[in-house]
Amino acid sequence: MSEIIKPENIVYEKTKVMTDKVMHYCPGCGHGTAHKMVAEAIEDLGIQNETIGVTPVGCSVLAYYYFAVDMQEAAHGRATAVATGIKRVMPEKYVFTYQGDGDLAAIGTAETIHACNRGENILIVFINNGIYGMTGGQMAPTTLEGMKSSTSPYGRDLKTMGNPLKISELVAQLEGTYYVTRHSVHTPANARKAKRALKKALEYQKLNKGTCLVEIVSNCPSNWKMTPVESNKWMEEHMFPFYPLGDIKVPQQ
Amino acid sequence: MSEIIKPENIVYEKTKVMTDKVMHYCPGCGHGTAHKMVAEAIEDLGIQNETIGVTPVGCSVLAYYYFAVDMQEAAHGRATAVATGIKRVMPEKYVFTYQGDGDLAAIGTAETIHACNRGENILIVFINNGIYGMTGGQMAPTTLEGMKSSTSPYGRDLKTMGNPLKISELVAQLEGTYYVTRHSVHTPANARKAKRALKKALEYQKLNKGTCLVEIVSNCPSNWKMTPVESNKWMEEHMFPFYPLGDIKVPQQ
Amino acid sequence: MTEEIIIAGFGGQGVLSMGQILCYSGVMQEKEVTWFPSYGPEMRGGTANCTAIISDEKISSPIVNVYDTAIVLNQPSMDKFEPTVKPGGLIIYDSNGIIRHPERKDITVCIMDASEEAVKMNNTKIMNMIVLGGFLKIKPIIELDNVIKGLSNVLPERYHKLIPLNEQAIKRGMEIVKIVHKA
Amino acid sequence: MTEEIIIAGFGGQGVLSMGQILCYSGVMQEKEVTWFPSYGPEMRGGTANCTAIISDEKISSPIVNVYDTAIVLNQPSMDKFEPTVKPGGLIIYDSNGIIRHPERKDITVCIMDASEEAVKMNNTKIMNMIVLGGFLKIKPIIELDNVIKGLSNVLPERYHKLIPLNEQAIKRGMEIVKIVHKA
Amino acid sequence: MAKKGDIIIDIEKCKGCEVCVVACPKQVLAAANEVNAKGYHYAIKVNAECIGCANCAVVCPDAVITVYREKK
Amino acid sequence: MAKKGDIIIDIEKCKGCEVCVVACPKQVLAAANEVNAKGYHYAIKVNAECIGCANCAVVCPDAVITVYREKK
Amino acid sequence: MKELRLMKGNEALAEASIRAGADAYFGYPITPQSEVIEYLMHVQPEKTTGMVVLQAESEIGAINMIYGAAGCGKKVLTTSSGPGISLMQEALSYIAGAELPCVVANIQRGGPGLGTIQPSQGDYFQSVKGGGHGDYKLITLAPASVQETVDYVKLGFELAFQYRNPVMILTDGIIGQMMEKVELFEQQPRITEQFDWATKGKVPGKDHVIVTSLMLQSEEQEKINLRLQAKYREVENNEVRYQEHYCDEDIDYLLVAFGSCARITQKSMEMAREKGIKIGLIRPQTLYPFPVAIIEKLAAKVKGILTVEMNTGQMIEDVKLAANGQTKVEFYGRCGGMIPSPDEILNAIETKLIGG
Amino acid sequence: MKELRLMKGNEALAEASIRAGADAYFGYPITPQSEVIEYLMHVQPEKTTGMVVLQAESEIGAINMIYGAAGCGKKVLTTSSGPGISLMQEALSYIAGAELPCVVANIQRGGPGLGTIQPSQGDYFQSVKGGGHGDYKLITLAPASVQETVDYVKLGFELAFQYRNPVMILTDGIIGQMMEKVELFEQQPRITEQFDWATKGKVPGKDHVIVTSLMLQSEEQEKINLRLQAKYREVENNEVRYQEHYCDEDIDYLLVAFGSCARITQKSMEMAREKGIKIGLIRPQTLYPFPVAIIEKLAAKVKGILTVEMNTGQMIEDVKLAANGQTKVEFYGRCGGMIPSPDEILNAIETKLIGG
Ligand SMILES: Cc1ncc(C[n+]2csc(CCOP(=O)(O)OP(=O)(O)O)c2C)c(N)n1
Ligand SMILES: Cc1ncc(C[n+]2csc(CCOP(=O)(O)OP(=O)(O)O)c2C)c(N)n1
Ligand code: SF4
Ligand code: SF4
Ligand code: SF4
Ligand code: SF4
Ligand code: SF4
Ligand code: SF4
Ligand SMILES: [Mg+2]
Ligand SMILES: [Mg+2]
Repeated sequence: MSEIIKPENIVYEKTKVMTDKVMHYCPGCGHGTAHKMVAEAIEDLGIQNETIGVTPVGCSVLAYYYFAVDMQEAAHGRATAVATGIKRVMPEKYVFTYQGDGDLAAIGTAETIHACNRGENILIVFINNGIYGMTGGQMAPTTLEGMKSSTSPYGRDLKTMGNPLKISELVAQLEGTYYVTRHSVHTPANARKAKRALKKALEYQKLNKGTCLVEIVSNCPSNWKMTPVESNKWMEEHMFPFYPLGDIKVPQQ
Repeated sequence: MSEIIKPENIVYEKTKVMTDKVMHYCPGCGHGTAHKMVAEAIEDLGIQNETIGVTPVGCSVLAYYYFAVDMQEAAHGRATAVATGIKRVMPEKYVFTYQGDGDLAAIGTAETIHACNRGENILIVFINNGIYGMTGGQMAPTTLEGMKSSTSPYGRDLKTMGNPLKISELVAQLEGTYYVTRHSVHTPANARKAKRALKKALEYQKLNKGTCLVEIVSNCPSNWKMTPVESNKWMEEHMFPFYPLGDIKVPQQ
Repeated sequence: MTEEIIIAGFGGQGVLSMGQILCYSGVMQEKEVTWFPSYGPEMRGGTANCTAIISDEKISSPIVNVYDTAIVLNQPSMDKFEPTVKPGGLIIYDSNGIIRHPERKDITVCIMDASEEAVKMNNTKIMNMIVLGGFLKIKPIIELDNVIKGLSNVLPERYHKLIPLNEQAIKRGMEIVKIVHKA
Repeated sequence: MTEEIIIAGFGGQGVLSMGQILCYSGVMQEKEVTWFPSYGPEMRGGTANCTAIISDEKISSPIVNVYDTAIVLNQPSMDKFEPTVKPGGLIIYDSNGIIRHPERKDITVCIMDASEEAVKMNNTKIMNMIVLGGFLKIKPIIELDNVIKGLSNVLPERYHKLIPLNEQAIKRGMEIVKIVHKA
Repeated sequence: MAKKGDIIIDIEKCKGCEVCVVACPKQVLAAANEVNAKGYHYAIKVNAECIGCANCAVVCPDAVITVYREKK
Repeated sequence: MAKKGDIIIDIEKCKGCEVCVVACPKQVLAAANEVNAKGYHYAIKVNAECIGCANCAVVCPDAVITVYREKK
Repeated sequence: MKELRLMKGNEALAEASIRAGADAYFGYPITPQSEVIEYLMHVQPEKTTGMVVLQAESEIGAINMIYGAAGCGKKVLTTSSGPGISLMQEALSYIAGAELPCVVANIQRGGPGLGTIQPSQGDYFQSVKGGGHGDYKLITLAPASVQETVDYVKLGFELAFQYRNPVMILTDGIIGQMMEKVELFEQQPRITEQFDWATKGKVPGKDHVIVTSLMLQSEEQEKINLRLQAKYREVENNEVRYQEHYCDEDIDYLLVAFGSCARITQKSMEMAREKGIKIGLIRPQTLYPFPVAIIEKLAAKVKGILTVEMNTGQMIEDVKLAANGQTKVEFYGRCGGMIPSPDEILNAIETKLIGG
Repeated sequence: MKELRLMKGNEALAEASIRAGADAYFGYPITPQSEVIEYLMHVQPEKTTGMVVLQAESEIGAINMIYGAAGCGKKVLTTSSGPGISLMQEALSYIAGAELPCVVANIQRGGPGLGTIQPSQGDYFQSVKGGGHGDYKLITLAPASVQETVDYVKLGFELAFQYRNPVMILTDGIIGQMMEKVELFEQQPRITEQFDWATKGKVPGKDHVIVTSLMLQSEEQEKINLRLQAKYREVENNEVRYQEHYCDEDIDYLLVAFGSCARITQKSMEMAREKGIKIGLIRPQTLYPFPVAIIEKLAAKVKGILTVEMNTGQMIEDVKLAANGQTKVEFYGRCGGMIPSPDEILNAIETKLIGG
């Protein structure tokens, strides 16, 4: 078979929009795959040198080491404000944020809502894993009813802890959003679809028509306390029914 | 006619749930009328001594002088967090916040969304006058397209300043809200309706079913730069079409 | 020369711009000036006031507690600022709506029927200019020419046609001001 | 007596609880103890370590840079901690997965086939107890009785039935530990 | 026949906003030419048509109107 | 007939998550019994059925798989 | 009955808050302090003492919940670390201005910015000088062990209510993360007192209660400030706490260090004394109020003072202010999450303090 | 061509930012500084210089937009007052940690809490000691006039870029609200320089740029901190600015005051000198770096120092640290929005400083 292994036969390799740095994510964590899809979308569009990314505080805080584009690290929850600052002074660049559910939908709620409401021409990549990964598995706004976390050890109790928040549906209501869609990256087909959505969203940025948000429902094997493969199954069975994949808001022609 | 003027003939007087302090509001400002409706609702329900109110930073910051119930003054935008703190340690009390549009829908967006999403059993009275009254008429999240303010002197430009935000419609989407309704207090009929809504919302608090929000679309004659009567007319003509009065979410039986 | 002036009245009576015109005029005459508005909740609807200081020297604080002159356009301001005039200082006020007139004997007291006069001149907006005229009559710290130049700085270009009317008002004010009591 | 110990390996090998058990045992023997985990992003998935200090005196810092003993359960930890053992100190390690064995001559080096032994005992979870046994053989700073008491503190009530198995593991560890080199 | 009513306005507290004026179904109210101590053209009754409907008082932001109505 | 493909796994960077294993339509992949220097049971090829579909590589979070396919 | 346990600092803090009779905890996760809320959520004090535990949407949410609940006269606390504490500065100024009692613990990590999650003492200035706006003070307690952490939760509530003032427990990732022996005090009852300054529903016949930090009239606002200052003077007179080592002996040199860093410094002191150096240590247990008098007194007799901190030099300013030029004051510190070793400090004693 | 105008401090600040070639202003209204954004929105610099002006949803939004735009190497500023500045503390620590240049103006009002909207100098500690977490410094400029406000906007940007550090213009409601004569500098071009530390799109062949304040490894984080400290020492050596009055004469007493309060104090000084009191004044124009050397020098020769502040005593600590026990240091202040009169200060000179 080694005759197949030669440069001209390569059909898939790590994108040049990612660096060679080994990612610190836990085995099987969707963050890595999501990164790849974002990076491949950037590569496909040939906009590596015109893109500025913003990383959050969350497991993906160090994503600036992995994306081979100019990157800024924002304070917890403030990525969309930081992106606003960037985009307003560099309107010709492609600007994206990459944020977790705690970052985007808890502490960063005001920044998220208002960036979307202003229709900032940025792409928000939103990784919804239903948990605070980085800090060790506390409850996130998106944690499902009954789901266990280190701060809901007996399962999320809606009465005292509130409801899982569908922030994508919420921002889709705002005039300022142009394209809001929900995907996953846990299977090849889903990952490819997610990448297409990311590409579309980046392309839309040229139109200056408003904010695009691509939610990626993802896993956190470490804090869900499952193997990666189990976690992806659990995600399909429990997360998808509540956070159904698909477009939430599409551009009106 | 003076024979009519005797105590037993009184059919309307200032409620005892308001103090005698002269209010600092500008002539014709809806804040005063809104205060009265809230206070009358409390009086009618006989819960003056079981109610704790929270005032915002905004023109109504000094409302604690006018309501004859125990009151706390919250930092700008944080009234619902303060109310959460109160209600969680005093669940048997009636707790309400009284907030302007800048307070509730700009700086306080995260606190508003999350109190509603947790379904805190509080009443939010939301005064939407489309402007930052207290600080001298700057643009609010709810300022209409094209509306002039001191920070949109040529009219709100949606492209650069974002869209007027229908925060009530937004929170109505959340599982945690139980009753969301929009009113005004600029005519006797509207004021009476608003009071009925406020009473209902306070009564619901006993059920522990979630957050109630009563929006009152109001005027700001000083910063709109109109007479009070003109401002009420302008409000009917311009605010109501965008912020239509009526129930947005009602309890499901 | 340092003149510390408080100008106080209802919002809408033009007290803030009166102070600004004085300051602009001072600048025309190469004086040092500061203007300081009262700001706060009381600004809205209720009363308004500003401090204008005009001096030959650098001005330390733009806010002072006692004044050389108080220009007073309503009763609450009278109540508040009469006690703050320095002994030997000046109070000058519009008669309209004043119930309690100044009682101090250690200051000069001037009265003007400026509101009335403004009505007669068919423009209530120039009341403040009439009062300004009265003040400049009593304390001619700035020449009329420079006041006119100052005016053209405060007024936006499109209102420059109103300058002659304002000048007229100032002159009228100089005529009608009455000294009630001399310190 | 003060014994400063670093215990390091992969997450899941039970290094944190090994340290805790040591400390609980120390408390049973009326010693001062501190336990300090490494925390940070490297906690997840990758390596884990903790510092346990057991002493007759008050303990100043729960974190130290050099150790009396390093208990090492994987290659990265070997690379990181071999150099941090004090001259004359002890390194004790599980043979599984170790490619590069300790080279220092100024410290005592002990090897254990603990993972292998655990597999033989049909419970990979007790590997850490086996290693603990080995350590206590070499440095008998705490009596076995007290370790058992300590165990019953760390283990939730419902796991107390596992104590005999753990005791067995510790004893087995005491048997299989091999001194490779003596400082 | 409409009931007979009357009102008392606390004119020193009135801010002259005229919201009551437009709210009155009987055109009972108007702004005074005079100002009160705060400089406001306070509301005054200009006729005796009051039916005690309380409309004026309900919308008065400063709660300065008390309404009376004949009971019978 | 399916194309012929092959893959190279950078086993030292592999974290042994097995996401690729379940993604492969041809059951080409499995976890090794051995661990790499990081302690992970890295992925290995267990048969020669690879068609070069890249499914495994697309879902590999750590981007450690390179895929080759015969061109014809 | 007192209980001896081996506990992590953060968990001990959480347990102490339950036992101190706290009514509520509001908080948001951040390393290295998330175990506080995790412990509370696990233990569910709501089912025993009735203490409420709520994960807020942010630190700003949490501290404003604290404001609300404290305004009801309840015993409430929150905990966080660096970035989260910075976000609380506005509300802390409000709480101080409204004179509400509460306990806040900062389990410090290295800054500035996102920094590192390793231990640090870089938030000293923020705590004792006032990171928020305006003139106010946080009573600041600096535990050096898990035991003191527990004790200071109780003490913190006592001081908070006595002075109606926010109390900061300024500790760090070392003490928060380490396990140590700790003696737990007995369960205290939750307060039932109806404070007349607290909102709890209007009392018939009395004026309604207002909790506020606003006073638009400058004259009145100044009076409030002067009242606050008078209170702070009282705190400075009555609440200074520190530990001294060998300070009543004839010492030539003095060390000053607080919190976890003081433990290490103490070891260095013993090492120096073994070498024959006559040296003592002051460990402030209250950072505000700062132990000015003792340091001033000792400054008059020693040849030099060395402050040791896990930052780039913050408490040294208070030490210098206390020493007031009577003797030289030197500094040794590590920062960014680095922890000084006893040897390093000994070396600093020998070079900077004695040799310098 | 320079232009003479009579302008409000806040409007002059706004105009100066346009002329300094700022690329963007992000802000949120708060009294007494809202005229800054109002002026900018009115003047619409976007149509002339291209400067962007955006009203953010909050101060936290604004300061993080500043972070983002500053990270692109752009000249950006925001303004606020007390409570708003407190909310910015987390991000200021981030900006300092990531070494980004920007200008922030605090038009101080009285605190603590919501306090009052009247002028104050109560945020001195917050600015110069670090209201946020971790060890960092804001270069702090204290204008005493509308003219200096304008000049310091320009200077602020220069220093911010020279040192890649946030610069705070610490002024107050007096200077923000007053009108004074001001000479405006000429319009500066907007920067076109492509800084290699700024995100602007990856340059082919070079590494991508990262703007961050995070460094999880303590060793590395410590290095960053030490680099920051080295920068601060450089700032302290090179950027101290102050004005002195009569300090080269043979004076017996020294006054120290900053900002608007220094103007009043200057008047009191003149009154005292007329009475024959030999007294001088130091007005720090930079609060950080503080003019330590000159005060230290003067402390050696005067009988006493009086600091005058519109707070309850904050800068006095820096004055004491500089004086280092060489002479007594007294304090006179007003707070809560109250402004001292020249007479009061003269009285303090006579009683506290001379009589005391
Ligand atoms: C102001 C502030 N508060 C809290 C934290 C601690 N913190 C770091 S990441 C995180 C949550 C991360 O969760 P999420 O955004 O869902 O990202 P994930 O790790 O799950 O990808 C928190 C609370 C912080 N760094 N800063
Ligand atoms: C943290 C903070 N930011 C800004 C302000 C200034 N401020 C006071 S009120 C207000 C807006 C008020 O507008 P709104 O909430 O609509 O109330 P209204 O006055 O219109 O009733 C602002 C921005 C403040 N006090 N605190
Ligand atoms: S903690 Fe969870 S989200 Fe974070 S890297 Fe690990 S698996 Fe991924
Ligand atoms: S400013 Fe506007 S909202 Fe505020 S009191 Fe006046 S009219 Fe009412
Ligand atoms: S009570 Fe009715 S009828 Fe009488 S004055 Fe008022 S609005 Fe008019
Ligand atoms: S509504 Fe009230 S305040 Fe307004 S004019 Fe009528 S009586 Fe006066
Ligand atoms: S390329 Fe396709 S067939 Fe080949 S190993 Fe990967 S998934 Fe299997
Ligand atoms: S998906 Fe990648 S990291 Fe995971 S086992 Fe397969 S090759 Fe290894
Ligand atoms: Mg998450
Ligand atoms: Mg409003």
